[in-house]
Amino acid sequence: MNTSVKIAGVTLKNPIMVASGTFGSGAEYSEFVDLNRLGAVVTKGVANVPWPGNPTPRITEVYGGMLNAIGLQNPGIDVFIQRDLENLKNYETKVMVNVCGHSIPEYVEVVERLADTNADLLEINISCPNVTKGGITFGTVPSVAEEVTREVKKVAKQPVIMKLSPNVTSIAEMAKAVEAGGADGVSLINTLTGMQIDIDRRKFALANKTGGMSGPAVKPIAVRMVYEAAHAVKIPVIGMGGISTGRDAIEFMMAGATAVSIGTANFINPYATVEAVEEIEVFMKEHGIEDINEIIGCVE
Amino acid sequence: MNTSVKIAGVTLKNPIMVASGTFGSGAEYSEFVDLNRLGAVVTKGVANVPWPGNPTPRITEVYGGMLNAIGLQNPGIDVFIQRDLENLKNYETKVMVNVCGHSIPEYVEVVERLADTNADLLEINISCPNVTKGGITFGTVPSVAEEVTREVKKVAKQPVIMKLSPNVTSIAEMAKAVEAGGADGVSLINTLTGMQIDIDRRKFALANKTGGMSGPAVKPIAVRMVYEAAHAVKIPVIGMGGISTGRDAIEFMMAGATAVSIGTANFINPYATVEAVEEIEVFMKEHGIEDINEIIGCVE
Amino acid sequence: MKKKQMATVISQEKLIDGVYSMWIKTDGIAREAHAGQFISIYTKDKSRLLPRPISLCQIDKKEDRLRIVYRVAGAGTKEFSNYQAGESIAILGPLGNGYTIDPSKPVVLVAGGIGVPPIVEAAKTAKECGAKITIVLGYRDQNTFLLEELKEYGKVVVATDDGSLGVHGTVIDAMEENKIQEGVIYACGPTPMLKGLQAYAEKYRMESYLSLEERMACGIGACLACVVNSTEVDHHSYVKNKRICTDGPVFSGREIEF
Amino acid sequence: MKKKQMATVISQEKLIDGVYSMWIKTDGIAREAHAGQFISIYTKDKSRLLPRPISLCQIDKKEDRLRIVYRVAGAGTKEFSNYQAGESIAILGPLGNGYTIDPSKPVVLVAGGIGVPPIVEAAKTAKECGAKITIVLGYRDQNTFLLEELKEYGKVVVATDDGSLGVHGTVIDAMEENKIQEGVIYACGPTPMLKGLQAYAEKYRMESYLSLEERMACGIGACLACVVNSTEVDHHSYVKNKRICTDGPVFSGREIEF
Ligand SMILES: Cc1cc2nc3c(=O)[nH]c(=O)nc-3n(C[C@H](O)[C@H](O)[C@H](O)COP(=O)(O)OP(=O)(O)OC[C@H]3O[C@@H](n4cnc5c(N)ncnc54)[C@H](O)[C@@H]3O)c2cc1C
Ligand SMILES: Cc1cc2nc3c(=O)[nH]c(=O)nc-3n(C[C@H](O)[C@H](O)[C@H](O)COP(=O)(O)OP(=O)(O)OC[C@H]3O[C@@H](n4cnc5c(N)ncnc54)[C@H](O)[C@@H]3O)c2cc1C
Ligand SMILES: Cc1cc2nc3c(=O)[nH]c(=O)nc-3n(C[C@H](O)[C@H](O)[C@H](O)COP(=O)(O)O)c2cc1C
Ligand SMILES: Cc1cc2nc3c(=O)[nH]c(=O)nc-3n(C[C@H](O)[C@H](O)[C@H](O)COP(=O)(O)O)c2cc1C
Ligand code: FES
Ligand code: FES
Repeated sequence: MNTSVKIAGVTLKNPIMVASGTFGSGAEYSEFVDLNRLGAVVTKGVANVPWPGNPTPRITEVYGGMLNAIGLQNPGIDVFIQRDLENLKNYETKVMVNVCGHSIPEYVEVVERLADTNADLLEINISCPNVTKGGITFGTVPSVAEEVTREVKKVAKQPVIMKLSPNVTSIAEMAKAVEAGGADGVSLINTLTGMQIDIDRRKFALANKTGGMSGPAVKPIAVRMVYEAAHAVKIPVIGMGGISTGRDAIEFMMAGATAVSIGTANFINPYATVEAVEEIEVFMKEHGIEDINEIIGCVE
Repeated sequence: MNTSVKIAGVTLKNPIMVASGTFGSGAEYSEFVDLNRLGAVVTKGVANVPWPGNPTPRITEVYGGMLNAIGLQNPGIDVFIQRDLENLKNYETKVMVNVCGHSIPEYVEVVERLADTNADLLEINISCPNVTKGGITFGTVPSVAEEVTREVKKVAKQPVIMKLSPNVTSIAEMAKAVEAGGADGVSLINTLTGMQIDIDRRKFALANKTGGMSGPAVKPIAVRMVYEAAHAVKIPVIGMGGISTGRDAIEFMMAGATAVSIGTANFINPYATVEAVEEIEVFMKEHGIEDINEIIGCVE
Repeated sequence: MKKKQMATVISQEKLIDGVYSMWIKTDGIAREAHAGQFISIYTKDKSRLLPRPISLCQIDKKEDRLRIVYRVAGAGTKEFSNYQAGESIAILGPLGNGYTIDPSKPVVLVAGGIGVPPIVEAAKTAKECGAKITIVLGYRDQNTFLLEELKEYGKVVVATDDGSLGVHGTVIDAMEENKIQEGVIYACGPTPMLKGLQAYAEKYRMESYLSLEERMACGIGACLACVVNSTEVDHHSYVKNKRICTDGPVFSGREIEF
Repeated sequence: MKKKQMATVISQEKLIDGVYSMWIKTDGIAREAHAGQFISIYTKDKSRLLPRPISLCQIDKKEDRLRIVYRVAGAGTKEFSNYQAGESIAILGPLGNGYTIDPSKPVVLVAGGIGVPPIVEAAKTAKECGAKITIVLGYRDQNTFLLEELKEYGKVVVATDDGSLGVHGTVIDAMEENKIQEGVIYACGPTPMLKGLQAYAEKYRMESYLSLEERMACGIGACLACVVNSTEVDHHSYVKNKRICTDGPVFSGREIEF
């Protein structure tokens, strides 16, 4: 039985990755799961310098999920390489580094610094606020997303996965734009922008007013977008958004994802990732699937 | 204590309406609730001629909600006026008629036919498939939405509420476009496009592949969009998307909605609307709110 | 009148693997219900919000109690199977039109698999009217349920897919073999079976009343989720789409185009 | 080691209106826990997915049992209050750093409202070390809870908002009045109280250890939801944002900028 999949030339032992920002850099969850069991560890977004993130409250709970406005707090690329990437050398799993920035030069700087590290894949988060364009995100305008991709690709030594925002009219257009920019793959979905109001106190639940929605509640939207993106581009798609179990993972793969990430579900069940790996194997046995690659995009 | 609100000159006795398509034309639910208790009844989308809708399965359940692909089955404007609008004359509640079409002339035809009826408000559903533009919806391109609005306004005798699709990059742009087209109000959100796959059968859960997501799971996205739309335009906003209770309704009003619609919650609790009316009154008493209009957009 | 109300589980019993029987005490719903109607049952697990439609297997009007028999098909019915006596559950009903038994003609009750339950109340009703009753039941194998109970109401013919009991084949095979060619068919079961019965009825010029299934949201005719293609225009949208929850679930075989 | 596991409710008791005490049997979590740590409890209602952080009020290592005392603040804690003995619940723990009691100096335990529970285990620990213990408790009114139990561990001073018991005012007022100006403060309570204690400790050059609260998702330091501004850079992001769930919940008063 083969569970390994290939993303832009990088072989993952299985399609289960973690979603950036929900798993730190793996250290905290290594107390619960054997990181060697994962297809890849995807690290929290890292910028060229430390980012302090947003004021609290940074999260709130919603029906079937949560809103977060962490604001991409991170220690910056220096500490990240020395401490977090170094620690991940102890595991036999692939590493995808999630990169954030306020401007194209910031993205480029981080990607350059990652060149000679043990990062296997780069995931470029274009849902960050774009200071040069007055705070709109890079990820909602196809031409801007294409430009980021192109500039990053110029300096990247590793395959570049562009992480798409779901807050767009056409995810297919966005996927095509980054493919045109030279992306080696796309990952989606990032969080859906949401809001919650505490009506008794007449205040926003989050200090940031809005937050990104994630968790089981967003799954149907994510599956639809993965399907649309997979049908729009030739590069591989990494699916995420509300995946809690191996069966959820298979749903995304049948929609067209080559690999998947588990995010919010880690908070609900710290063992979610390894349990998903096991559940996929059970499903394959039950359905006589020899090679997991058979099911990728099998529902047309 | 005043619970009445005004939408484009039409006074509703309270802000609780029903969401189009979830309440038929009121007849079925009148066995459960006294329609006289509602701010308005909003009827199922009606076209110039009968529409057969989509093949089954038309619905499926998702975490905290459902997907539907009814496909706007309706009896056409003739039967609708004779039977459904006629029946609503028996109640002391306002009537908002939801209108659908495949092309601008189809919308215009329905709106013209409604001119001398007891319809108090028209709600134009621009999430319908647009045959003249190859199936994309009218509601995702600002200029197209503006054009529909303008043409409908030319012939409409009643105030025109444009119902916006949430499947867009900027709901504020869409709201501004229909305001520029002359809309008297906007209502939002329509359903979010989603997909579900039955992995054991390797089939889409819906015959139509995709369906519109509704129910409590979409509420945070709807609240955010209502807030954004209310801050983008001067015309009133009718909020909906996942409202189940009076407290949910108040959350939408604090975000900027003048009135709200309850949709999927009717399927979960057929008494949801009247219970919401009561809960709003309780909240107002508890918080010493004299006039419900005080809370509209009170959280900035 | 339809209502949503809290009901109380009186008893729960496993009939065979995966099939359960539950009696519930209602607050008036049982009193107003009749054979072939259904109720919708809400789950408690809040990840699932739509209620599950389940047919009435027995109606005890006097005691205001209902019996349902159901198969564990997914998480919702799995939850139901864990309910204990005394548990409070939310139900909506009575829903649908139900069977109208014509006692002047031989009554042929046909059911397959989890379509068997509503046939019990239909048989009781037919017997009360003094009708002549034949019952044809299809099961996967010899693990039958409700079979013994149904024998009280008339002659029972059984078919099993694997031949381990009765006729080896479908209910249609059993009917052919037993030359059941007269009277009115009242049926419930999987779509292929109902389709076969529709053809069977036409062949022998019998009337047939078939109970259909479709995914439902409202259960009361408002959402248009649960339609089936009909030969004549429906009286809701005039587009040949009848609503199973209100125009049905029981339809004349002649009304339906599968 | 932190783990998620199923635990069993041993007993549930209402202390005062809206405040409950629950003993639970764990599978090793209690054995590894100490004063000031917390567990996160998952609700069963699937509309809510994140676990609720609740402090350990008592730890019985021998019997592998934990006691929590909690206020019904919303739907999650409301659900907890309905649990009966025997109920199986999912918990994550032990979480956080907890109090490190220095027995060589007078121990001043200060708590307000629903901050009182963790002080019980802290008092027990301090007493076991033979420390000199003073306990200052703030309540809204005379409807106190855990007060009698705490009297076993040392001198107790009470303040109430409405003056119905003890000093009329805050715990700070009570401390000023009782001239508690020596030793180390170990505190838990609402943010304004902790802020006041931070200033109080500075004023009298006392050390203080304050247990903070913030909304949490992971509870183990991975998501960065639960930060508090710190005077020095934190060792995660080097941005003066310490994580309450792992760097805390107990911080030296000097570490924190409210
Ligand atoms: C009028 C009517 C009467 C019914 N009577 C009975 C009965 O007496 N006993 C019984 O065991 N079952 C009956 N059913 C079927 C029953 O409603 C479904 O098995 C149940 O809803 C499944 O819920 P679940 O949460 O367990 O499974 P889910 O996880 O929701 O679904 C499991 C499987 O069941 C199918 N399913 C889901 N909803 C429906 C639905 N509304 N109708 C048909 N299939 C569905 C799905 O396609 C899926 O493959 C009836 C259905 C209808 C429409
Ligand atoms: C480390 C820690 C230890 C705690 N120990 C205790 C304890 O021993 N006893 C006790 O009664 N409570 C304790 N709390 C607070 C408790 O976690 C919240 O009251 C609980 O999560 C509310 O859940 P709910 O579903 O009932 O309410 P919700 O409906 O989720 O919220 C109700 C109110 O509680 C607030 N709230 C929600 N989550 C948190 C949170 N994580 N922290 C603080 N406030 C929150 C919200 O702002 C809201 O106003 C502790 C919190 C933390 C962070
Ligand atoms: C607390 C939190 C922090 C996140 N941080 C990041 C981040 O740093 N970079 C990024 O690209 N996505 C980030 N995300 C988005 C997730 O990686 C993922 O795309 C999203 O949560 C949907 O998946 P899920 O529903 O499985 O959580 C974050 C999500 C959460 C909940
Ligand atoms: C079964 C169903 C049918 C619907 N039909 C229509 C329709 O005909 N016209 C329309 O504008 N919106 C239609 N909607 C969208 C609702 O009016 C509403 O915008 C949406 O469901 C969000 O609200 P909710 O979460 O409260 O259901 C339909 C929704 C559902 C669930
Ligand atoms: S289920 Fe809504 S019309 Fe039948
Ligand atoms: S709750 Fe996740 S870091 Fe503290």
